Amino acid sequence: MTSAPSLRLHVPEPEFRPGTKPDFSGVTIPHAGSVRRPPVDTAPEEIRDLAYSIIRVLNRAGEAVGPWAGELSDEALLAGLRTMMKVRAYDARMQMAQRQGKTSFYMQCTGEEAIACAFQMALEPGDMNFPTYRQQGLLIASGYPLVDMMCQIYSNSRDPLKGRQLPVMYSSKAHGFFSISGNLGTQYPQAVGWAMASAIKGDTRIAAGWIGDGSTAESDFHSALVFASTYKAPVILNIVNNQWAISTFQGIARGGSGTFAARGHGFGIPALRVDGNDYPAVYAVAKWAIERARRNLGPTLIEYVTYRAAAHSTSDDPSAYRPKEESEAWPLGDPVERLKNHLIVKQLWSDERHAQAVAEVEAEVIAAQKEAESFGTLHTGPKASGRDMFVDVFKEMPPHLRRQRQEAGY
Amino acid sequence: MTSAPSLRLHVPEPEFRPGTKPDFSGVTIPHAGSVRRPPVDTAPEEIRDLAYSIIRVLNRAGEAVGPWAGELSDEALLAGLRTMMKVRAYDARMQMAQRQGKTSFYMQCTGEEAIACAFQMALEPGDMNFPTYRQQGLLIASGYPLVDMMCQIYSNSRDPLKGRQLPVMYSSKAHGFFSISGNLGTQYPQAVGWAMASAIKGDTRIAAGWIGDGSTAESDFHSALVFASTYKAPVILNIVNNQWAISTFQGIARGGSGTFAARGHGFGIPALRVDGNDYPAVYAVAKWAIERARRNLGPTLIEYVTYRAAAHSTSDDPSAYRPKEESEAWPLGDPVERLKNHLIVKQLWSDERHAQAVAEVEAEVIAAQKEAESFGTLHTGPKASGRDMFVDVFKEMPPHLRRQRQEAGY
Amino acid sequence: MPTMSMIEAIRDAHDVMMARDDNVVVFGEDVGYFGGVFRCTRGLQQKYGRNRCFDTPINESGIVGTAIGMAAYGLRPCVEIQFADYMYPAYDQLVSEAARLRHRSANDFSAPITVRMPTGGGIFGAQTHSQSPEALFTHVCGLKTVVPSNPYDAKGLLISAIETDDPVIFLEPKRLYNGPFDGHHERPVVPWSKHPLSEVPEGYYTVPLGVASVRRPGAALTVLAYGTMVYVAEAAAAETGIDAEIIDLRTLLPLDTDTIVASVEKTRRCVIVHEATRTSGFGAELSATVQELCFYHLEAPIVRVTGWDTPYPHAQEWAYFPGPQRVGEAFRRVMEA
Amino acid sequence: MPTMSMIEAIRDAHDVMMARDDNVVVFGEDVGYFGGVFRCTRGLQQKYGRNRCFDTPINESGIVGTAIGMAAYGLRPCVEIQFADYMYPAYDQLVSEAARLRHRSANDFSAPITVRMPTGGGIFGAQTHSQSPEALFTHVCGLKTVVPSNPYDAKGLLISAIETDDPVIFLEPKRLYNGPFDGHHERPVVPWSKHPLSEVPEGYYTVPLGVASVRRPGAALTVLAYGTMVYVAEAAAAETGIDAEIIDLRTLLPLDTDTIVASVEKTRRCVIVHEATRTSGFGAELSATVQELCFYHLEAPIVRVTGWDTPYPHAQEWAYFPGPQRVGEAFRRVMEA
Ligand SMILES: Cc1ncc(C[n+]2csc(CCOP(=O)(O)OP(=O)(O)O)c2C)c(N)n1
Ligand SMILES: Cc1ncc(C[n+]2csc(CCOP(=O)(O)OP(=O)(O)O)c2C)c(N)n1
Ligand SMILES: [Mg+2]
Ligand SMILES: [Mg+2]
Repeated sequence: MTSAPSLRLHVPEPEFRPGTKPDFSGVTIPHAGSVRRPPVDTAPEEIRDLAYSIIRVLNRAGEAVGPWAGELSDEALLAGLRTMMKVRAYDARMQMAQRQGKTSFYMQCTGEEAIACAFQMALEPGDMNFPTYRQQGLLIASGYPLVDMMCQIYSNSRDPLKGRQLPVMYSSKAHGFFSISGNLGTQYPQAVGWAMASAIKGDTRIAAGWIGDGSTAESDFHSALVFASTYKAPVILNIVNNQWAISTFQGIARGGSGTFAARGHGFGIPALRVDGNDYPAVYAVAKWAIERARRNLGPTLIEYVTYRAAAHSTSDDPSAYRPKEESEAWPLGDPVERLKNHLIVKQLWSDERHAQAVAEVEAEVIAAQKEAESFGTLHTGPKASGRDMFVDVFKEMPPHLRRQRQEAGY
Repeated sequence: MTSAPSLRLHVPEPEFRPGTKPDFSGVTIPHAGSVRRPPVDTAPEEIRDLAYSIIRVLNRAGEAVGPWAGELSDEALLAGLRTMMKVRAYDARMQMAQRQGKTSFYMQCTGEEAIACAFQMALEPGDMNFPTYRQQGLLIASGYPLVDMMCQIYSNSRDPLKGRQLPVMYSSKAHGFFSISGNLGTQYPQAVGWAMASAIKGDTRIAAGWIGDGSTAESDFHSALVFASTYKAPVILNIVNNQWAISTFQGIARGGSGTFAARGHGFGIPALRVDGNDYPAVYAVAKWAIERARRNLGPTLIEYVTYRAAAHSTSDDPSAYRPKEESEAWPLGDPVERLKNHLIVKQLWSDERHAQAVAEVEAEVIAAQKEAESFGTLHTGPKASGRDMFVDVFKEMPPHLRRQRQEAGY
Repeated sequence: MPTMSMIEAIRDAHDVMMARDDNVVVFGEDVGYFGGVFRCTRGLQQKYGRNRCFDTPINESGIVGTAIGMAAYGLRPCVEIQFADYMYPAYDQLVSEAARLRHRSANDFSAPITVRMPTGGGIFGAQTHSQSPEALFTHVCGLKTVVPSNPYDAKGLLISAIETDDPVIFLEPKRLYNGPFDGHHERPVVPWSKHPLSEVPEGYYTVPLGVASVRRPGAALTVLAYGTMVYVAEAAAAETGIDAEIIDLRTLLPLDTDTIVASVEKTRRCVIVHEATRTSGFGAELSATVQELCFYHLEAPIVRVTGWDTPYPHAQEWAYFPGPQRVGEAFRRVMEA
Repeated sequence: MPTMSMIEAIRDAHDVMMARDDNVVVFGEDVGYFGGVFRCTRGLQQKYGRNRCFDTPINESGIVGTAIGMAAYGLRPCVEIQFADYMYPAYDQLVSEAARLRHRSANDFSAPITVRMPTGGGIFGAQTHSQSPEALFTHVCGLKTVVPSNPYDAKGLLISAIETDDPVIFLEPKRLYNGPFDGHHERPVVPWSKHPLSEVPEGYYTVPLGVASVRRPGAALTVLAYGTMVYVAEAAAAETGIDAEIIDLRTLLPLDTDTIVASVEKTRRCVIVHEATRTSGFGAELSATVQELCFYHLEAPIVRVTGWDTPYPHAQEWAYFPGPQRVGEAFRRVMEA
């Protein structure tokens, strides 16, 4: 085979890097309303096309169209808008608090609000999310108090996690929000296990796992799909494809598969791809998948197509690896703007009421922040205690930890 | 949602267990010659059907038919038969040697001989296999001396691996056979890495990874597919689906995906499914995939449908978990018998010559065994030295190991 | 009282707990229909159904990861890793998840799982069927680590482990499954039925975690051992005639330092024995602890007898295994020091 | 001579080796275009091309697994795990594969890979950006483990690591990336440019693996430390006025026992300092070794000052970190014993 050509390594690169002008005009986005809506008990092999398209409801004119439209009442839509606005205002304040030195770290979900907010509305009480660090929308939509969230961010004397965890690593069983891990992907098989447990007990509650585009490359993604596929676990496996994993574009994790949703096909798991910036579309797809799970039809994989509009975290500066204008150029728009426009088109909303709502939401967040700060911030005021560090390592403190706590002077 | 039904766990079970009569008459096996043969540069999305069918060449009448036939010369077919016979004779002798207490452990590949033997014939010198413990056929087909293999099985004074490794965990770089690991799946990303290295260096050599049906569930299977897909590594990813993983039937690893080949679809990796007991079919499919890799078209996934006719290993007794008759009832037949019949149909072979060849091969294996045993067996005769245990932990022995070796008295 | 092998005792512990508590579920590779490659879960699927005992895909991270999810739901999974050598793919779920969950969620969630794994060598299993990774668990805060050495303890400790609200690593010395083993591989195997600790009560009883057992009282030196090495130490004591006090640690974490200190203060000499590789093995922690707590009582250096810092070899298994001769030599060395 | 931060020194070591040896390839998460979240590989892709330095999918087992395959082919991969806390998914490939390959294949194949990972706390990174898992590597025969404490050593040791024919775990104390850190978090940070060991020669030079460095000669007691703890020990010596001999181990395995023994025989007292959790930490091995080799010279119990056996907390970071006060107290305790 001396005639064989030299092999070459193929290293995918994003189309645009700093210094180039992002232009997505070549990207085809399916029209809103153009993707069919199969019955929830359709065999997975009959809906493979849904992993290669994008389910959309809101069209450019701001109308909700097609078979996935019409799932939400006017009140629900208005509530959804408000929740997204709250998430955005919360992010803005906490980002600023970090910049002011009130905490060490923060992560925004700017541009991705519709996904968590709409999904949470589709769940029932008792269902359990296994989230990543970018699903604060689940907590806010579930009514978890902003003050508690902020106290976690500040690691203060009222921090529900007692100062132990990195900011944003919330936990609230009561709100169906599993303790966030810093290790990517581990929550995915855990979600499957929780769902299996529910099935073992003959319960009706279901689980939802969350993962980022980049993290689908982690091995635990596979573990989760294998177990979910084999035991037909009542779980929704959500992939938030926000195009970036820190500085790495989604093509590095995705490789040759075209979409992340397609990963489900290797497992016979129905896979849907949805416009993640389209609140009604996210809600409708979530409902569809949740009904499948609840009817014991097994897992569903959902890829949400969105864009990480902000930096990865407060430790990151994206201008080093992607054009500043890319977010603006991104063709699926902003979820808050799009739902707002839809409501205006429906004559349920106006620019004036929106401006007023912005102010109200901000006031609410600021009030919560004041209250939270009265319990301390990372470096000032009351604090989580060093004594607490030794608690909860085990259910009961064993002798060696008691000795160490004493040695530490607590 | 109080109206939701109780969830139930779905635990797949094989159709037949001890005490039931295996009957595969309901299983549809595509006719030999019925599956199309696309050009090697076909886009993966255009050949998804090939992951759900079975490529076959030898029909019931023993003829080689269809678009995948005709790849092998008469001499190559005769050589292939002989290699498979040698593997089978070797397995039988080593199995017996274990029963005689000459070694601790052995693993046969009975019924699966065609896969490794035909695949190896499709490779070029310099290519590298990353095998599992059931690909002794690769070594034998590559001309690795039987005596060396046996010395490894016996952990004797001529054991190329110096008594360190469990029997069957061969290694021979010179024969394109990577050191076998006891840990399932680890070799799969290593194969991809080797292939990437070849691409990085502008080489022409390619790699082949091997894995069992059960082991596709391991996380490293995912790591390998992710990296292979992203960097378009020149690698063949082989899955030997012999229906069983110790006592566990393939449905537990496979879940709802229908086939193991389908796993490739989640990654945009072309996936073929082939009759693993059909020597010419295995060869043709291997050639096709190897050409793709060599032409820098990227990875290919191949599922070989076969049956583990013997026990998992000498530590296993399959009658505890599957019907004894299942192997006989298995619809794809025996690879040696099928190639033999084909050669008889082609008038290149006869029952008499076969019987003679059986005797020749057995004599060859027995002669090798005699020679190997002259260098010792596990419990008698010359042995690998205890001193050797300390060598090769590092390239050069560090002081603490020198001290330990001394303490050990070597 | 019935006598049981260690395998039977472990099977029985499962049976008792599955009968007592509907939330106990058992799974792992080959664990369901077949009952495990060492048969420790034999018959449980048949008795309790596929919902409570089932085979899993070969994915250790998935086994532990789903177990954690189930535990967070409220179940008490007891899972098997087929060999301790194959726990590495699950190590992230064990270390970063099971061990940390209660702490990081401030008791909002917890992971009361038991992870059983056959451990140790002596069966010609070579490097990937012989490892003793206990030190890789004792370094991880939040995990409890248990190593039984006999049927009675195995059943009682496993019941305690399943009932414990913390994740427990349960290491089963496979060389002890069918009989006590003193390292004399050249002699015929003695079955459990000849050993008093194979008398295992029926039904429920516990052996508490965190409590060591003095297996042989003695005055000359203290031996800290666990699992197979308890019998090796007994053989060495018998063969050297040295009056060793042999402590079977049973639980490595939390460690019963009271029993250890009392013994070393009495004997003033200490030998530590384990099968794992020496460097950074659990013997290092034992040595450091004894030195810290008993420095002024020690009359001789603490000696570690361990596996060598090499992979566990196949043919040279008995050159690797810290057998009675090596342990006996250490006894002599410590007595002469 | 140019002064460099530790980040710059590490980047420079890559650059030197990539220029000298075509077989050196560098990859990991965010390592390519962006140059790593700590910027240790900045500019290498631009200089050497995407073939030699590239971003990978987020799969640590894949990173190490492909590196092993490449090394088996003949390359010398130097890969980054973004934080040591994220090495667990790669642990199987490191332990079962990289560490064992040469031995199990009787030198037919080997895995000369370097696996870099930022380690340690002190940056409010909480439990998953602060861990020091060195003991999980030192227990694994076949791996070498290196922890540099300054720019000069970092460059010279990294070059040695890449050239070594064995797999090397290269732990980079992230708290030292931009300046020496003595644990006084309340004081302003001193940049590397003010420290003599930031004078880093241009081009190729090596610091050998397996050789410790006496960073402060002293007569009163021996301190065994590495990484960040070297500076904490220096601060403790300055603040207590105790004439400590501070040994920067630099390589944990193979360990430079000669230097350690010479010092302890001289000072007759020993304090061991590390940031990792105490139980089964590398300090246990150091303590056991010193006790074995210097028993008759020791006048006081060896003391370990370490992180507590808890996850590394966020807000209580400085209560966890073994700072100069705790280390100083240990000095006093050892002197008074
Ligand atoms: C096991 C592990 N490896 C690496 C990291 C470091 N890390 C944190 S976030 C991140 C990127 C994740 O990207 P993606 O999954 O796309 O989620 P996104 O941040 O875009 O929401 C990386 C590499 C980690 N936390 N855990
Ligand atoms: C990581 C790991 N987990 C478990 C095992 C134990 N084990 C050895 S072979 C085997 C079954 C593998 O089945 P399969 O992949 O189908 O290959 P086959 O034996 O059928 O060729 C198992 C579970 C192992 N060797 N490594
Ligand atoms: Mg992302
Ligand atoms: Mg199989």
